[in-house]
Formats: sequence, structure tokens, C-alpha cells
Amino acid sequence: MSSVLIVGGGVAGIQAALDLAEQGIEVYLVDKAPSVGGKMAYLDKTFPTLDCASCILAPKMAALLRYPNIKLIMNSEVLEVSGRAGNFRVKILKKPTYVDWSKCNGCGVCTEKCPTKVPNEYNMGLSQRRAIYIMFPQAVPKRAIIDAEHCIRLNPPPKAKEKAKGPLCGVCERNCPTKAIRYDQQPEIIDLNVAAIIIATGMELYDPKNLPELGYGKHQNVYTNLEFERLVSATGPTNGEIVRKSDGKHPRKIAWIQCVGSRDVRFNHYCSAYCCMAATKQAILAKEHLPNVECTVYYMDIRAFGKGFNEFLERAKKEFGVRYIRGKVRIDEIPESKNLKIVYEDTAESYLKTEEYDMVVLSMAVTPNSKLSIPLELAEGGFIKLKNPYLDPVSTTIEGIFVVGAVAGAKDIPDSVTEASAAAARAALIAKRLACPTPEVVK
Amino acid sequence: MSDFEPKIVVYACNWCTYAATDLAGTSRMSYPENVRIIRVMCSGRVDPQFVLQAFADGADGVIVAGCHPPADCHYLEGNYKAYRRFELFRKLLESFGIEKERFRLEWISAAEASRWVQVVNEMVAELKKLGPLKKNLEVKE
Amino acid sequence: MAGGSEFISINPSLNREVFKLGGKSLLECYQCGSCTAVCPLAEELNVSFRRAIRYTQLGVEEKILGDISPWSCNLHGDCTDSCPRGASPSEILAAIRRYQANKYDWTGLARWWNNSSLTAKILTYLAFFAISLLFYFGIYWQKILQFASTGKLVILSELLIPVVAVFVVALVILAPSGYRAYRFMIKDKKKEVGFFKSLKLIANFFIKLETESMGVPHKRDRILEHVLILVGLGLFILLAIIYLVFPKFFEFEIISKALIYIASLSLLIGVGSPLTKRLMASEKTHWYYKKFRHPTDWMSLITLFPVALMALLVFVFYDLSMILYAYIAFALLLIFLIPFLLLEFAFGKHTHWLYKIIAYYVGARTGYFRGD
Amino acid sequence: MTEPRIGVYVCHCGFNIAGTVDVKKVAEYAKTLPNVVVARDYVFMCSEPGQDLIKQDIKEHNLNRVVVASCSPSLHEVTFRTAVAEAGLNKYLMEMANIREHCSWVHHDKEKATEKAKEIVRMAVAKARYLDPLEELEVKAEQSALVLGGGVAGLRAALELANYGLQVYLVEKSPTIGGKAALIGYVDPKTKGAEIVSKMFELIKECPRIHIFTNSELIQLSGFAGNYTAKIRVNPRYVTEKCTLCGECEEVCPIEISNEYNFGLNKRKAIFLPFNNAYPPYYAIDHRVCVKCGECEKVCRFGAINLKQEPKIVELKVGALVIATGYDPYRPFKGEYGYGLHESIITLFQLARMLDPESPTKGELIIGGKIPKSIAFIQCVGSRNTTPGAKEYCSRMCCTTAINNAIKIKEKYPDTNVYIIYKDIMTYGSDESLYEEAGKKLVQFVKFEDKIPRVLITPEGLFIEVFEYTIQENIRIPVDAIVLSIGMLPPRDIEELIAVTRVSCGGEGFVREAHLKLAPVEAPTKGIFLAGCITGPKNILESIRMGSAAAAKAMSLLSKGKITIEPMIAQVNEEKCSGCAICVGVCPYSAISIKNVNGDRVAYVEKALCMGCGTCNAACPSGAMQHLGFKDVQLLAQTRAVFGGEVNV
Repeated sequence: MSSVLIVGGGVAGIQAALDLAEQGIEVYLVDKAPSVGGKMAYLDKTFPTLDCASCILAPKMAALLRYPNIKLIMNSEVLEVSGRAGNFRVKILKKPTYVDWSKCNGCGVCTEKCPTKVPNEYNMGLSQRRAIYIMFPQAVPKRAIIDAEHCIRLNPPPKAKEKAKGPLCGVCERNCPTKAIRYDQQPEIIDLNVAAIIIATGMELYDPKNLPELGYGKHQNVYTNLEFERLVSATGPTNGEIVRKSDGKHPRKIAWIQCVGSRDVRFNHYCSAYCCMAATKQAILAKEHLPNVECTVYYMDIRAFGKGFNEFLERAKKEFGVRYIRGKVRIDEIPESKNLKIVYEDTAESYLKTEEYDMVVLSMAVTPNSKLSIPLELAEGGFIKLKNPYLDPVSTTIEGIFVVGAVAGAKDIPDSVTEASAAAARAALIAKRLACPTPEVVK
Repeated sequence: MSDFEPKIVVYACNWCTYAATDLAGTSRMSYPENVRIIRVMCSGRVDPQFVLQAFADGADGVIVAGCHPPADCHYLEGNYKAYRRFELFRKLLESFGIEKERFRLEWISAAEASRWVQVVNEMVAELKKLGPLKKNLEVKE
Repeated sequence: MAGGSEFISINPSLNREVFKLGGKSLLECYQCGSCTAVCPLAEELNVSFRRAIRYTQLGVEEKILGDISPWSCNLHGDCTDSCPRGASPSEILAAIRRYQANKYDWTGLARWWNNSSLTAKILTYLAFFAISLLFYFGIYWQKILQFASTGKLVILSELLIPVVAVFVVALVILAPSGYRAYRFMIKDKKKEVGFFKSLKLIANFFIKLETESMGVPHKRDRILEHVLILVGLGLFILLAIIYLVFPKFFEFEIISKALIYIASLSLLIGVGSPLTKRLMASEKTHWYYKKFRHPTDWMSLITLFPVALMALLVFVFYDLSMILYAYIAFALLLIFLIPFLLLEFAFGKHTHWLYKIIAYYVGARTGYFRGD
Repeated sequence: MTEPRIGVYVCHCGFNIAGTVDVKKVAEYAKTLPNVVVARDYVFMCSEPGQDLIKQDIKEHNLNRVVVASCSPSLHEVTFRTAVAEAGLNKYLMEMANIREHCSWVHHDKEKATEKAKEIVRMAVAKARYLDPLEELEVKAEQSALVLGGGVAGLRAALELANYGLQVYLVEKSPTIGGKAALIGYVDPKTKGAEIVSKMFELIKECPRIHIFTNSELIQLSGFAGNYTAKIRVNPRYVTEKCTLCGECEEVCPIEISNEYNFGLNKRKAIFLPFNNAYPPYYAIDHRVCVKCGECEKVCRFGAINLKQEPKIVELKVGALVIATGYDPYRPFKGEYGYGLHESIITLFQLARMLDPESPTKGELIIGGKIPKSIAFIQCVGSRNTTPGAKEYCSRMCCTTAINNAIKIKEKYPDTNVYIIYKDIMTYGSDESLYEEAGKKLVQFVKFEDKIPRVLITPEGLFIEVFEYTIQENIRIPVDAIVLSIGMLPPRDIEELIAVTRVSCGGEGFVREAHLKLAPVEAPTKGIFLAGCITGPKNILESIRMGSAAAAKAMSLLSKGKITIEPMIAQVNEEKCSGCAICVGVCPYSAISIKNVNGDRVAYVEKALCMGCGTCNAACPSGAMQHLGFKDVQLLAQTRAVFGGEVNV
């Protein structure tokens, strides 16, 4: 029984790993981040049922540790893949975490003592973390990692370097109860031999700076939807308090702008599928946190196409009083109050209107993480191309390599989880030598 | 009577009514706090002695809820057994002088969260009219 | 704004005609309103360009003819830069303007002129040119030689007569079309603003328009080209009037020559620069010159360029004391002027200055101009 | 009974619980309850650190009972049981207190919600005291699967399971497999539905492990995950393999009815071939309408027809069931947008079928006898409750299908005006490029919002009156033909499916998954899996993917060769049992029989058959019969705990 490599530890990667492990197949799960969880770990709630994201993700992550035949290879990237289906030789670069993870038990003492403070990517830069940190409280594996770039021991600032005689700082080494700190840890190459590969590298949000007319980065109170999600999350930088960057006050009026970077020939032609419902969900969450906040969504077509989506939308309109206006917008900032003036044409009344908001959230498009070392053919929009979507909906153009989740096409969590199980089915066949890799029967 | 808060014990079958109470939660419906839900695998599992015990301990109302006959029951006919049992039990209650509004046998499917909320609201309203159980318990001839 | 209870009928073939007039991406627009949102004018003018495009898509004829928003577009191009469907709204609005001009024209010839291909246009232009060439040189050749021998540049009023006649004919053609345009535009709108106040609104709208676009290089170039054309044409008309009313003015040679030089040079550059940019269409020229190459765009420049050139040559030859050539150039100026007046001025793209002014006037009078 | 040492763990669940219930107070209150040794609260009990809290406490305080006050057991009972088992404690000594769905999410008064949460915890602790360790049973798993429904989802699941080496029984109600995908012309501008299905047929023909039953339906399902016995009724086809598709029988057949394989575009006889490359590739007689006149039997030169065939019942032992019975298109009622009142008003399925080269019109667009000069699609017919009979959900696929066919029409007939009258265009994901291409191919989009369009049938022709949203004007569009983009409904015979397989339906009438994200392809009952449109509208790609996923899940269940069954079954206390046999009559699965043990009659429960409903326990007069996990003492303790009372055992 050979093993399967899964690249990417998001909800799709985890689901595929669990399904394969359940069938007794050995699984290597590689992720570039220090913890599995992917984008779903950032979410507070998920639509349309509003159950909390970690209520779904955390148990699956915990289950990963329960299977002896699942090996997590964190903070690593796939360097090179060769061979053919049933017998791939894979080279993986394991970047140093500067902490011996066999000794570290995730107690977090070092993360309190470390002097250097750096913006925390997990909270989208809205809060601070130390140079040595645990990605998020429920991380799996819950281990510390040193951010070499900002650690003054590993990368001393030039001025301090000449003055200092020996190595600088070392606070974490002194305070670590299990002596797990390894400043001298080097990157290592891991060679694996696997029968099949599942690509689940997921997506990143499209860079909002490409749309200057929306003023992200220039206007302080313009957020991306992932930043807002962190704001509203209980484990977020403000413990769920929705506050404005400019003055820390609660907003009275929030606007969501849809299709930012999606459905736009200048950026991405495709529709990112998740953002209409994500915006509706965030509007409801905002209403739950701040009962008298006014929420408005500026949309082109509200896409509530999935199971339970339309009722969720109707509830947002009737029960939570979320306003939906059809029209694309331009955003200017009012200098004194740092509020945002949205200039839009309400396509219902063919009339140019401006409206003032305390906070604007941009529903960002997705960009697939498809630039991998594996020479896979890409479809339009940069997604990984499927060999024959209808006959084999999870296989890439290379036999034995499968693709799931957002990197194969913009989709929401239920579809990614279903796709992951489908890919697990295909990969298990090859791993169990049950069928020689299914040749394309009919040309 | 206005500030009297009746206490209602509910025996909910796992496959239908308990799922409906969960759905009421996920849909963020709201209903009065008076109910206390006890999960059983099937409405057929509810033994009349539990209901009597509840009334004896001071429950103002009891609801037994399961899947819709004729064909929803996960165990084929558990709800029929409950239906048969509790129709007889209702007569027993009357002989104890417990008003028949204090006991309800309901069929609520997994999708009928609004039906569940409606039953709770109706029951609480009725019990508020009836007042607490202890007060008017004389043994009828 | 909301429609009445009765139903508007639509003419499904309307958008086909607008395709021919250059609005080929008309149906790619999916009504998102970003063109109106990003347009620097929309805030000032309280118009919806999206709705004008929508009327054209659907073929709501009675509404589109009265719509002043296409005429308020000054081709800044912000909308085309921000259109999520790449439908370039400014190009569509230009096509809608051509469609409206065709409909305003009571003779029906505008529709033929605007819809015909570039070669057909050039051939008709050359035909008219040939006719006026034969006419002029046939009748006035002797007179030209005679004047040339006097060695002095005397602007012969006789030569002007045919041009003035043609100009009157053009006006006779244009005036009713202008009135029809006004009737369409004013239909079911109320005049709320006084006459003089509306003039003030138009004035400060223009000032705001110019100052806003001065900041942006490619917009500034186009505005300057337009200004040069206006200055050139304006001065020529002024000089023509002065000549008719107070001919002695031309004795003050320095001023009159300076004015003429300025007029012809500015007209020449004003027309020449967009023409060359369109011809070269190099990488660095603004997409406006690559996109706006509809036959009517070409003709509006081709017909005016020789007029400006000849006007310049008249005085160049005069200064070089090549009097005969000066007179020939003067005759050619008038010969070129006739087809310009008859075709371009009466039916072509140049009618847009008349309809634009009417549109601004109606816009100001009926409260479309916010003017705050 | 050793002294119970209980650990109580109250979860914040982010804000879900902590937002309304004061979790600290609940934890403190829990400490005061008898037998409670430790009580903690944590932000996410179900996460790795949360579970570690429980494991460490079990070791340090040697707890023998655990109560987790968090969400509904349907979400994480398995998670916490496994965590408890990893710490060495029997997994059934864990009880959950639902203080989220039953308290913090449905009550907003912080005071009362916290009080209620305390009482729910008290009830759980009361029951926990009487929990006893239970051992799971293991049963051999059949290495076979039953797939219900022969559409693309069912075919994909069958192929996948067969690849695993399982025996697969594919049961299809109609005479051919292929489902609706085979009939819908163009699935996307380049691929035809029939191509996909025929390629799948080839893969299926080659696979010896797939056994196909057409004209058949599942009439009875008994047993449990890993050991189902399924009764299939195979209705007679009356035509045998000898059929050479010569078609002579079709000419002589007197019965003619509307052909559902062309969505009613043309008629078919009682004896018919569903579509050209149908599989199994021979004729079939529609047993509902055939009058058995015998004409076809007489004329058949190959003796392929045998009208005396009788329905036969087949019994199959299977380990798992995959339900992929698909959907039914919405049927507009007479007069809805003029449907049924004018021959130029057809449904989207009829149009899609018409453009398929194998359709009666050979791919030509002939509506009402002529090629329409202008055609309009009206979206959301039967979905997003735009019409009286409509459902509230969006059927997800009508927009993409309508645009697909609109592009096809514009390519074939460039000068036809094509309108799509829509509420919201749902071309999500990469389908958006279709919406763009439609714009380039000059398809016109007309938006309405609340006021739905009206169809006018006048002597001069058809008109559609729409309150156009983007110009807020009532416009009247002259059209020659109207296509109603109808949505997807649950299959009409879903009632029988529920009666036989015991699955339950969600609010929209489609079958409900165990959990939309945790288990999207599994039914709440173990061993039953779902694929395709039976759980809700999907496109062909998503249905096929779900087929593979269902197969993967079934394989996870069956791959270890044995199945663990939950031990919550009935148990007889032989001293107390008087052998009155009331329980024998009450058990729906006849799992109880009477045995005599050294002389006296005693009830005996057959472990493998008992499904754990507990009805016998309630019927047992002496209390000898106890439903493990829901014993009388446990439920009584919970009941008394509502009022703070104690159970005296």
C-alpha cells in the first residue's frame, strides 16, 4: 500500500487526508504555514447556517493528530516532483522553524517574553505578535515558530550587529521550559515516494490595491472582507469588537462592496462565488454585535444559489434589515471624519447618489495559489486545469495528480469538502494498486 | 399570575424533534426559556412514569414530541407506540385532576423548527392562563 | 422618474443601427453603473449615462431621443478605464450621439451620411469638391487673374457670395434639425430655472469642466485641441462678419494679418494633431485615438484640415508676395469650405456643437445642472 | 458502582455561547453539583487544546465521567467521545449538555439564559452519574453497495465503488440509465450531455462488478450499516436481449403518449427506445400504458418480445446504499406565463432538448412550427417564489443553462433577437465567462425585481410586459417564442424513498445531509450516502463530484471489512424478566425472542438486529428491559434534575 501526498492543509486538504487515513492509507500533508487550517481558520462564522467556523474546522484538525498514518510536514514547500502515477518522487523543502517541534509543547511562555513586536498576519496585520509565535490559539500542531526575518537574534539589525560582541537577545531560549529553541536549525530536504498527489493549495485574496478608485490603503476605514472577519471574530485582534482603524469607535453605518476584482475584465473574469453570501453573513454578524448598525450591500447580481442560501438572504433583508443596492461604486474619503463617501448610481433610480459610511468592507476576489513547482496546466483565471471535467472531475492534466478546493475553481466550503472526498476516492485507488491509473478509455 | 413562569419538560425524539430544536437554534429563532429538553432516541422510548415523575416534581407542563406518522419514524413505528400509550395516559391524567392542556403529544419533523417554536409559545401561553400546577390539585371522584 | 402605468413599446432593431454607428460593445454592458459613478461630470450634471445606454440596448426610442446625457459626455474616458466589461461606454455614447443626430436631422440625409462607409464619404466629398472647383474656376478664373495682377490682396466679396449662399443653405438645413432636437429634449421636462441663471450654470459648469480635466495629461491634450479648433473657427467667423460689416478693418494690416494667422494656425493644429495621432496610432497615444476611428470622426477632420491649410497658405503666399498663388489658395479655401458646409457642417459630426449647446441649455433650464 | 468523579467543561464557542450565557458562572455552578470534581470553561472545547483539557483532567483527577456543555450532540458527540476514549476512559461515559442550540442561540435575556444553562448542565450531570461503560459491537461488513438512480451521479458512484473492488448493484426506475444529463443538449458550449453519458456507459460496460437493474425500484430496506438487505422489484421490460432495434414493433403499436425522453416535444408509442444510445440498448414496453394487444409480439421477427414477463423480486445483501435519484423539473401550471395556452411557450428543458442534434427537430429551433425571429427566456420560473407554485430556493442551474442555449441560438441563427428576462444572473464561478460571451454574442438581458413579468397572448402575437428594473419603466417586448427557465424540484416519488430508506427531508423538500459541511454526502443514518441533486439543485459537474465523494465515504466505511455499531441497544436483566413477552410484540425489528434459561422464560435481545429505539424499555412493566444509554434511571435522573431533585436508586 503506497502513500499519498496532499499539498495544502486547508479544509479541503484536511478532509482528503482524513478520508484517505480512514481507509488505512499513509498520508503526507504539506503546508507552507506553521499550522493547518488554511483560510477557514481565519473565519468566525460560516454561511448559511452561521455555525462557527472553528466548530467545523477544529475537530477535523484535531482528528488529524489521531491517525498515526497522517504525517504533517509544516512550514514546507514542494520543490520538485518527478516520476509517474503510482510512483512519484517528491522533493520537499522543510524551512527551519528554529524550534525543535518534538520538544515544544506549545506552552507559549516564549511568545510572551520575546521583545520584538511585529504585525500579526493571522489578524491581517490588525494586531501584533512576537518574533516567536504560535500561529493561532487552536493551531494544529500547536508549536512555536521563530519568524527569522524579524528575530533580532537570527537577523540582527545592521547597527546593533557591529556594536554587539556575541549573539544578541536569546530571551526565548532562556525561558523555554523544554529547551526546544534551535537557532542553528537549517532547512532540510525531505524525499518522499508517493502513489498519488492531491493539490489543495487554496487561494489568496486578490490585492485590493489594484483598484485605486476604492481607496484601499489610502482610506483608513476601508477593510477587506477577511480583515472584517477577523474584527468580528471572538479570537480576533479586538475580541469581536467592530471598531474603526481611524478612531477606534463603533461604526454606525457599514457598506459592503461586491465583485471587487471579480467579474471584471481588467482583473479577473470569473466570479468568486463565495462573496455574496459572505457579505450577507458579515452584515448579519455586524447586526448581532452592534444592534443599531445600518448595513448596506452594493452588488451587481446577488448570487444566493446554494442550499439554504436564498432563505439566508431573505432573512438578512427582513429580519436584520440589511439593505441591498444594485450599482458599482467609487469611494472618496471625507478628510476630517475619515468617513467614506460612496459615490454610486442606484441603477434602480438612474440617479447618481452619494452616501456617507463609517466603514467600508471590500468583498475581494480570490486568486488561486496555482504557481507551484509542479508543471500543471492552468485554465483561464489561473486555476489548475481539469483533464476532463465531466469524466474525471478531480484529475489534473498529469495522471495521478488531483486538484481540489479553491485552486481548482472559486467555490465555497461545502463544495470544497465534497471535492476533497472525491479526490480521496481517486487517490486511494492508485495507492491501493486496485486499478492501474485509469487510462483515458475513449479518445 | 402575570410573573408566573411555567416550567415545561420536553421529551424530544433524536431524529425529528431534537433536530428541529437544533434547527430553531441555527436559524436563530427565539422562544421562551421555560422548556427543558430531554433527548430520547425515539418517542416510543418515553415511559409514562417519566411524565408522572415530572408532574410530581412540579412540572407545569410536559411535551412528548416525535416524528410524523405515518412514515417519518426512524424506527418504523415508534411514534405509533407513543401515540397509543399517551392517548390512554391522557385519560389517566384527568383522573389525577391535571388539566389536559398540561400534557401535549406533538409530531414535529426535522425541518419544522417554526412548528416547534409555535408549540412552545402556545404551551407557555396556555400554562400562564392555567397557573402553576400545585395549586388546584384535588383528587377528583 | 418612475414609469407611468402604460407600457412603452420597444424597437428591437434600434441597437443594430447603433452597432453600425460604432457602438459595437453596446450589448456587452451589463448595467453596473460604474461609468456614471466614476464620471467627473455625473456628480455635476445629475445625469445617468448608464440609462442612456440601457434605452439604446432595449430600443426605447421615444426616451433615447430626448436624453441629454450622451450630449453631456465630454469624452474624459474615466468610464472606459473603469468599465468591468471593457465595453468602453464613451464609444457607445458617441454612437448614440450619431444615432440621435441622425434622428434630429429632418431631411434624413444625415442618416445616409453618417451610416455610409469612409470610402463612400470620401467619394461624395471629392464629388462636391470637384463641383465647387469647376464652378469657381469656371466662373471666377478671369477675375482671380485680374485681381492677381493688381499685386494687392483684395478679398473679393463676389467670391464669397457662393460660400455665403451655401452657408445659408446649410443653416436652413441645420436650424429645423436643431429645433427638432430641442423639442425632443424638452419633451415632458419642466423648465424650473430662469434663463440667465441657466446661462450662469452653464458657464460655471464649463469652468469646472476645464479646470478638472487640466490636471490629467491626456484629457488636457484633447481639451486643448478642442480649444484650438474653437479659437480658429471662432476667429474666422468673426473676421467674416467684420468683413461684411466693417471691411475697412482690414486696412490695419498687422492686426488683421495677425488675427488671420492665429486663426488658421490654431485651426490647423487643432485639426492636425488629432488627425496625425489617429493616423499614427502609436503605442503611447491614448486609447481615445485608437478607439474613436469611426468614419464620421475621420470625415470631421478630413473636411476641415484643407480649409485651415488653405487659410494659412493665403497669407503665407501673400507675404511671400506670390499674389497669384495667394488668390488661388483663397479660392481653394472657399472651394474646400463648400463641401465642409454642405456635408459635414449640415449633417456630419460637426452638428454636435449645436446639439451640445441645446442639450446644455435644456439641462440647465430643467434643473439637470446641480450648479452648487 | 464506583463513586462518580465528574468533570464539567463549558464551551464559549467563540461568541455563540459566551455572547448570551455567562460561561464562568455556569462553570462555578457546576463545581457546586455533587460528584463534580473539576469544572472549567474554554473558548473552543472542540479544538485540539480544548480536548487536551479533558484528557489531562481525566488523568490528573482520574475522572470517570465527563460532561461537555457546548453545542448539539449531532455536531460533536463523536469528537468528544473519541477525545475521552484517547484518555483511556470508556467513550460512552461522556454526556453533552446542549447550551448553544437550546439556550444561547434561542434566548436573548442574559440572566435567564445563564440560569437555563445551569439547569441544562445540572440535568446532564444528573444523567452522567448513571452512565455506564459500553463496548462497541463489531460486525462483518458486506463488500458490496447498492446505488439508487442511474443518472450521472449514480453512474459515477457505481464506477468508483466498482474500482474499489466492491460488487455494485445499480437500480434505475426508467428503462435506461443516463438520467436527465443524457437528454439535455449542450451542457456547456462545447460538450453535449449525451457524450458524457455515453463515455460513462462504455466504462460501465467494461466493468464486470456493476450489475444494472432497469425498470426497477427499491421496495424494502432492512438491517444496518454494513449489513443491509435490500428488496428490489424488477418490473417487466417485456423485450429481451434478442431485440435488434429494427423498430417494426413501434409502427404497429396502437398506444401513443407524450415522450418524456424529449420532455414532451413529440409522442412515443407504448413500446419505445428511450433515446438512441440508451443502455441497455434494446426496446422496452411501458407497463403503465401497454394494453397487451400483442401486435408487437406478432410482428417481431426476432421473437424478442415476451408479454408474459412478470415483475420479480430480487434480494441483495449490501454494505452501503448511495441514493442518487436526482430531481424533477418544475412543471408550470396551465396559464403560468401563458404555459399551455400557446404552442410557442415551451420550457427550458424542451428548448435544451430541441437544440440537441438527436432531438425530434434534429437540433433546429422550431417552435410553434417556425424558427422564431425573436425569443425570450424568462428566468426563475418555479424558483425564488416568483410564481404562486414556486419554491423559495434558487435552482442554481437555470441561468447557466439558459445562457448556454441562448449562445447556441445566436450562433445558429445570428439575426434572431434573444432576450433573457432575469432577476439575478447566477453564473457563479467560472460560468461567468458564459455571461460575458452572451453579451458579446448580442444576447439581451432584461432585469426585473419584485414585479414579475406578464405574458400577453394577443392576435398580433406574443408580448412580454416587464417593469424593467434599471430604467424603472414598463416595457413591452414583442416576441415569437417564450422559454420558461424552470427550476428543479425534489423528485415526485420522494415520499416512497423516505418511507423505504428512512432518510429525512430538509425545509426545501430535498433530502437532508447529516451536516452541510461536516458530512455533506452522508445521511444522518450510518451507511446511507447521498449524491447528486437529491440533496438540492446542482450542476452536472458537482453531481459527478458528489458521486465520487459518496463512493469515497462508503469505502471509508467498508474498507476495514468490519463495522462498529453503537452499543445503545436494549439489554435484559434476566432476574427481573418475567417472560411476559410484551416487548416481543413491541419491537419493530423483531429482535426480541423468548428463551428459557434454566427453567424459566426470559426475553433475549438479538444484538445485531436491535436498532436501539428503546420502545421495549418503555413497554416493559418490570423494568427488566433497559435501553443502554437511555436507561430509566438515567432519564428519571434527568427529569428530576429539572427541579433539582435526586433519583434514589
